[in-house]
Amino acid sequence: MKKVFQRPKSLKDMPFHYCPGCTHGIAHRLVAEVIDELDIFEKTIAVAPVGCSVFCYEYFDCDAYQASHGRAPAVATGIKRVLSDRVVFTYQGDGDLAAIGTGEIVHAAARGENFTVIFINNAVYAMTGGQMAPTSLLGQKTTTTPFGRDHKLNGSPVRMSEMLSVLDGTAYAARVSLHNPANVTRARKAIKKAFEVQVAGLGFSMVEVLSACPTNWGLPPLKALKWLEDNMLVYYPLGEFKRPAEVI
Amino acid sequence: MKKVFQRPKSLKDMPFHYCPGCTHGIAHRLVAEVIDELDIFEKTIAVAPVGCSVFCYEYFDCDAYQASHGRAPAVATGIKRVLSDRVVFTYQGDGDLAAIGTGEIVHAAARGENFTVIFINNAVYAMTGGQMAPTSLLGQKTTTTPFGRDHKLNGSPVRMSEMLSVLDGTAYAARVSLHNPANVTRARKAIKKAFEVQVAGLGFSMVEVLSACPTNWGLPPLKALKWLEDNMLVYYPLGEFKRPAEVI
Amino acid sequence: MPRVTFREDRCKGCELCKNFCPKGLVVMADHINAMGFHPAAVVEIEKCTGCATCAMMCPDMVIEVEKEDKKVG
Amino acid sequence: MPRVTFREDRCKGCELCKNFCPKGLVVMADHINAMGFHPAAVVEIEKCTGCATCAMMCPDMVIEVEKEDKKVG
Amino acid sequence: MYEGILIAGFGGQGVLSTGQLLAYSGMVEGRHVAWIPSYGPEMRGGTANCGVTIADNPISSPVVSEPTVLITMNRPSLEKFEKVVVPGGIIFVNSSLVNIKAARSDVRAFYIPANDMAEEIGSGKVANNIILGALIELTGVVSTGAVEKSLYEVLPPHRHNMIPVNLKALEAGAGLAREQKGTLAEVG
Amino acid sequence: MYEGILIAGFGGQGVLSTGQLLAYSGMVEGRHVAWIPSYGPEMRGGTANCGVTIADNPISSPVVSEPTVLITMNRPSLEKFEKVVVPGGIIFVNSSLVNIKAARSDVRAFYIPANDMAEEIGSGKVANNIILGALIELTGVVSTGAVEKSLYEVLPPHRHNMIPVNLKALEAGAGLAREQKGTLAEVG
Amino acid sequence: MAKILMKGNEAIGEGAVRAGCRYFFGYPITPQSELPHYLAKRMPEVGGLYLQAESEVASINMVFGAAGAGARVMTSSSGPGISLMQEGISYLAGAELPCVIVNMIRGGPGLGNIAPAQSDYFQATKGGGHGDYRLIVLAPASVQEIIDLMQDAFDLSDKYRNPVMLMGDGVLGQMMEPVEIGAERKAELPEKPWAATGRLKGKEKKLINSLYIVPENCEAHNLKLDKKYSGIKEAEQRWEEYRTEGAEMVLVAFGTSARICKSVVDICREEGLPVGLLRPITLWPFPEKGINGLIESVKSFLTVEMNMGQMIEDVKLSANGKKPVFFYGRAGGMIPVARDIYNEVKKILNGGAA
Amino acid sequence: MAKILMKGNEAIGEGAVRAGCRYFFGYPITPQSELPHYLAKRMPEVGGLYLQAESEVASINMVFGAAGAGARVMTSSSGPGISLMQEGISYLAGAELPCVIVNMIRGGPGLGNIAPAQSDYFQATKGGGHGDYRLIVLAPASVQEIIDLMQDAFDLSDKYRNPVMLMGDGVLGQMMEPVEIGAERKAELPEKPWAATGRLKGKEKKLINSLYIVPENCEAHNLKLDKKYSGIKEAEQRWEEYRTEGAEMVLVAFGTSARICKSVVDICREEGLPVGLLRPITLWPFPEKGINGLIESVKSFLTVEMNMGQMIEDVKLSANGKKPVFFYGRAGGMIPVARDIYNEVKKILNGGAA
Ligand SMILES: Cc1ncc(C[n+]2csc(CCOP(=O)(O)OP(=O)(O)O)c2C)c(N)n1
Ligand SMILES: Cc1ncc(C[n+]2csc(CCOP(=O)(O)OP(=O)(O)O)c2C)c(N)n1
Ligand code: SF4
Ligand code: SF4
Ligand code: SF4
Ligand code: SF4
Repeated sequence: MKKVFQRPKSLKDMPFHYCPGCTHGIAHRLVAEVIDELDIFEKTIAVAPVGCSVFCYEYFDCDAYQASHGRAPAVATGIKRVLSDRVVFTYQGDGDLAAIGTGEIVHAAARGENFTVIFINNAVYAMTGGQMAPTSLLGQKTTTTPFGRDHKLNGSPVRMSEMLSVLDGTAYAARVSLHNPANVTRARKAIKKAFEVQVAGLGFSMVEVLSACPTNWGLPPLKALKWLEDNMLVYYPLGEFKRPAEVI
Repeated sequence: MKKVFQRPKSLKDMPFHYCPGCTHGIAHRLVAEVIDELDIFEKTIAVAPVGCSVFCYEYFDCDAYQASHGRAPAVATGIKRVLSDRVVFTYQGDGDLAAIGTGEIVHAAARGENFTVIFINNAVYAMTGGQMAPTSLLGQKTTTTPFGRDHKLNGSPVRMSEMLSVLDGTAYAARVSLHNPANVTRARKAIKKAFEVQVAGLGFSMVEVLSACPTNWGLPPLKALKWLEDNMLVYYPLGEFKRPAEVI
Repeated sequence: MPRVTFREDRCKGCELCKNFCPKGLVVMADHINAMGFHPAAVVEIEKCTGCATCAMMCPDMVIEVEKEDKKVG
Repeated sequence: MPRVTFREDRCKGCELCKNFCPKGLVVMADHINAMGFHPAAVVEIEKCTGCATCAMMCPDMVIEVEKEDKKVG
Repeated sequence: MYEGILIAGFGGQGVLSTGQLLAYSGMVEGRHVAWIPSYGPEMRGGTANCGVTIADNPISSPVVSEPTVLITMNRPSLEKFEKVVVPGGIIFVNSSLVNIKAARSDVRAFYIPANDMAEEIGSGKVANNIILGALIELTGVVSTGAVEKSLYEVLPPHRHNMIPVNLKALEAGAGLAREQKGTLAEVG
Repeated sequence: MYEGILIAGFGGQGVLSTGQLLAYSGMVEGRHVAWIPSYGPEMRGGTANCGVTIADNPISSPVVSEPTVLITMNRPSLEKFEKVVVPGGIIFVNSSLVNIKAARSDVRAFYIPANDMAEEIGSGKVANNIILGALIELTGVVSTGAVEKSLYEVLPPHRHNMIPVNLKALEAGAGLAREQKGTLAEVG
Repeated sequence: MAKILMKGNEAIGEGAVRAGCRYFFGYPITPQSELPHYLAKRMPEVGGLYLQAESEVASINMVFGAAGAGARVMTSSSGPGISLMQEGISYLAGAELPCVIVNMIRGGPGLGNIAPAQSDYFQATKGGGHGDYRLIVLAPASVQEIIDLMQDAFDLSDKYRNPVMLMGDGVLGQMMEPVEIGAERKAELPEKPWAATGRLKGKEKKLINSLYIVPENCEAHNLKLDKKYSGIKEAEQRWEEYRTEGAEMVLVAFGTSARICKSVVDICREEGLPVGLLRPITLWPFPEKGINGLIESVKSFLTVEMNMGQMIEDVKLSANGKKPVFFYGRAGGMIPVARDIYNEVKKILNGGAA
Repeated sequence: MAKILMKGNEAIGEGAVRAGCRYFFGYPITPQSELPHYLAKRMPEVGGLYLQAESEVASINMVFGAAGAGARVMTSSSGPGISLMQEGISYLAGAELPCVIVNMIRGGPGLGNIAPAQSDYFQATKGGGHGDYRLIVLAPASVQEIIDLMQDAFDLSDKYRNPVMLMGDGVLGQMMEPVEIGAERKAELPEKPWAATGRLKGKEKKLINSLYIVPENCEAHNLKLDKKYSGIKEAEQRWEEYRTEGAEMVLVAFGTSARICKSVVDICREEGLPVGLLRPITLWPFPEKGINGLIESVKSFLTVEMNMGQMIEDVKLSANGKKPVFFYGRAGGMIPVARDIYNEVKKILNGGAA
């Protein structure tokens, strides 16, 4: 018997603290699989954000840093500038990356910092109790938009991948989704490319991962995936927004 | 005799503290002319940044706020949300707006805050002694890039107008330049449009003004304008990047 | 015949595996595990193609899939 | 004939007006003002079209331009 | 009089609102009361619990770190909190979901198949109230009348139709407690 | 011995480097020295100035708020700083650019057409050193030898070709001072 | 009026609304989230604004703008977020803008945790931002007191044109207690002629500013602020004394730890131990007068804090060496247990001097 | 070795380079700009990195990353920028990362001005960020001392795994003084087995972290930190005493104001007035031992600060009511004048007690 599917080695064998059906878990696994596949585990360093994935430093078995909210790209910059031959990645939520950490992500991209960002867009601040994120959809009800997000009051969701692609320092930017197997497979490819871009020293790489938060969306897991598909995909087109000539 | 050119009324009659040939002065005048022309002086509120133009609150004769470095858009948000029938504008440098204030400008734009931003891009931190700004050109020598800005070390300049245009909340974004009379005229038109967008309640409006800093570029004023034309225009295309359907 | 192993104590009963199994082989057990969830399990394993779709969609890496190691051709 | 008035004490001698006057009518004075700059001034005012380009480019609003108020047509 | 009641279970089992109902009832009866939930990331997908204090004197810390009464709606809660109950305290175990017994011998444990009983009554959602009924019966910390009054305050108007079934649940729990009261001493 | 020397002029007139040369010379002679510029936004397009302290004892504040010697390279500097000179102090005025006289009568003022003299010598850039020469001659705060030595340290190697003309300027200033020394008392 | 059961965080929100606050700018953080949740619903009901900012830095600067425009405005956060606001707070104090800042303290330093703590005492009372400035700092100890102090917070803030901080922790924020909130009344808002609202009808120009580039002017501004602070120190010290009559030892504690100390005092008194409690309600100005009033009669003070010892410095400064000041603290989100404090009290009373 | 003339800000840079610092992350601000300018040139010469961050918040977090990776790293700013770093500083302290932070203080609060000041004393010594933590704070008073203390700053930082702050002001930063910097030597850098540099060769996993979600663990961490701080307090207090023999009044001042106080002491001594100076070199730990050593012999202390009175609290806490502590200060960027301090001294000596 050959194992066709097993836990990647880069993930410590312990249960996740995530909610049932939370796709943070899938995203973790994909990252770990890519690290295994590229055989870079020993030189990989993870930077955890503040958000539901704050404990990802426990799960990824590599060396890790727990960064202050939104500043993972600055922390990663510090690490990578000292240890330029290591592989560094941040794992950030949309509150972390697209709200408080806007300055840090924009300028890490602008400087072409040679690390990889896994950006989990679940359209909500999950850890703190389901508040509106910059990525929350128009009309979306959250604990701080009890009447639904309204453009007049709260503006419109930000498309980070598109925005960062404007910057010359961004080498690779793609948006993927985890709402079904085909997309999970595509997500894995994008994550792999992003790490490859880093290993090749080509600059800043980011994969935006549309992810479900059943708990804070107030939906059972399967309905959450459906909501993602029906609503998020409309506003957040999937695809590669930027890729270096060197990498296919 | 008819005055074909005189000091706009919205500018207090006092000398600027700016260096010889500094185009901050021209930008000030254009803003004041537009305020006069639209007859909005009494309800206009200026938000001054930290930068060479920190004292612009002295020059613009309207009510004014001096904001902390980079946070003028947040301050303007606070003002405008309280006084929604006033006309609020920020006047910010590229260190202020494109570096430390990245988060604030991106999210003011994303929220579609209904105020106007005059963004002076002079490719340098002028007030603090000529350090590299996020907008400094590749190869440009500054006090912190003594060997010229290098993409590998410092990344590449950010094009804020293009970047902010990606956001749905941005109603108007244009880049203009002050290096010769024809462009000054165009700059004035763009500034007027930006204020008109605000008055019409259409959302966030910004005019990026390419501006000369002879002192920190180490060039006499005329050579500075030439440098702007020969170098900045290449990297920073002029034009309107976004405008609402409602306004021509 | 492939082997699909569920680490029952880790299952959170989210039903993603069940939903995406192309053959519809995953069911949720009646009992609950220590975490209070109805864990998933495979029935009619003989129909399983070993495609590992269930495993791929499981957020909690509950599922391991093994397949006969047959050489192609 | 247009009138071009320079507020000499405010002039910083940057020469923008001089450079952009389409008629080349602006010169820098030999003397320096209280701020230590050679101020600008117009010569041959009779050639001046009152286009106000000089004023438009002056960062320090040193220049005021007046023109005969003649109706067109 | 002082009771520190800890109610613990899965998120979604209504643990927090049951605690609020109890606190409200205490207030209605003119006691000092405080309610406090566990909060923050430990909520994620895991257990939820809250502490309710009902006392004659002002309440110092509302955190119930040494409960006089523990209600466990699931097994992890029993495993986690059994040890902190004061000697002589009471533990209510939702035996529909908890298939183990309390290990301590210096407390009184009371097993109630709350989910099963609730289903019988007609709504799985009132399992907590079954236990609440038993608690009131056994401790007299509040009166049933106070709880009934409080239900009108705690439930939003569009849920007032649920009040009868809630009362039924309380009564069922009380009944069971009355029955078992005698046997309890032995369990303890 | 204590001299607090304030040198003021337009930005670009070499005011700061002249101050550094003076401080360096003091150091070469084994004195306590300190140099401090005005800094920050007031530099923008405006005046530049620096303070140099040369003393036998450790220097408390390097800020020269009450100069014993004032060098004014332009008119605004004279207007601004004349009043802070200690009674009995010396003011050097660059009369090439300053067309007014010092108003105070309790200080000694010395007028040197530094730019004109510098042009004569062959470089407008050494105007400051003309005044420096006069200052040294009048106060003896440092020796010409020390200044010469310091020039090699203060000027970057590719500027060492400028040393002769600098020395010439110092000498010219000193010469003028010697000439006028007598008349100074009257001015004071 | 009947009592209702209310959560501390919601009480902050309701208290603010009743005090006439109509603008809230903030960024989510545990353990104060119920406050934004509450106001996101409540503000629209009263024609007010709840706006979620992109960060705490943005929040505090939005507050700056709204306060300058004359609004009653507040923000709220916890430890890390409050740290990020320090520059903005210094600006607010420098520009003399009134506003209310809530800090529901959590365990630190760094990310720490979200459990209740009092380890931001220094930051709040000594000035975590740059420059010489002071916040008025209020520390309620019950949900009812939260409601009452919110009114005072806004009033003091307007009266002195100074930011006011309300400090609590997760216990106060998360707990529900009975409160009497009374009928809603129209809040009386003071005139703010200094606000910069535009020069409508040719009004005199107004400037909201903290820049004083000339040191002499900046010093004058500092002296003016200092005078204001001295006035506040004189007029606004508040504290509660609990069973201090005849006390030989006085516990000093605020907020959550003061609640626990009260029951310690009760236990002690029951046993005949002469122990009382001084509960600072204003942390700045620190109730020096309260300490001074007791200094002759008591033999020692025991400061009880949920930190490693911060307020103790103010107690010592007030006692000025006249009586020993002891410390008992728990840190990192732990809450002191009455029994442990009691044991500490006994130890000290039994002669474990200084 | 011959002396050279060097600017204070450049001396910070050169001192850092000589101490083996190879990473600088910072954001421009007056009055410390010459430091980044210097390092932008100097770092590449020694194979180091000067990187300009997009903000102070980013700088301090880059420092966090680089420090965690085992580098000797520093950042620099002034008042407003340091305020923005407070969250990051709390994280650095929480994660026990060594680094050096320079604050060239300017007039405040708010934007204030760029003139020399000492009004960030509280922020630096009491903790402007959230949670219980301490920085080691060094205050040089001359350009030579800057060079020397930079070495100590990095060494202390590594020794205790704690951020160290060097505080100066525009006078120290902008002035040039003669210094002896000696020949360049290879700096001795300590091993950092705790650094998270990747698990090359299967190394044990390392984590750089300040999160302790379980209060018990967070308390244990706080107790561990507190023990470290106590050790530092015991071992690292530093101060200079100047003419304190037989002094009846001792001035207490640091940095720029201490320079001025020295000349005040000289003037006093010349006139036969028994006045001396205690100059704290470590502001935290505050040289309590220095005060204690003098407490019996002196009659009073006069604290002289360039602020409205901050260090005076530590002087008072050290004196503990045994001797009166007076205050003289200038604020907003003003520098005290020797003559004025002298007058103050005379006034107090002539019986203007407490
Ligand atoms: C400075 C600071 N502000 C706020 C918080 C509170 N906080 C913790 S996680 C979080 C946001 C989480 O949202 P997101 O980044 O989208 O991640 P998710 O939980 O959705 O995975 C916030 C605001 C904090 N810890 N620090
Ligand atoms: C928080 C903070 N950081 C840094 C500074 C210092 N500072 C003042 S102005 C400025 C940048 C000025 O550059 P820019 O915004 O481009 O305006 P310019 O002077 O070029 O017009 C900086 C960094 C400050 N005042 N506050
Ligand atoms: S709250 Fe949302 S994001 Fe967080 S673990 Fe649960 S499902 Fe996942
Ligand atoms: S430094 Fe540059 S931007 Fe500033 S006033 Fe001078 S020329 Fe203008
Ligand atoms: S996907 Fe995983 S966690 Fe979800 S039900 Fe299936 S096995 Fe359980
Ligand atoms: S008005 Fe026109 S023509 Fe006349 S001086 Fe000015 S630029 Fe020249």
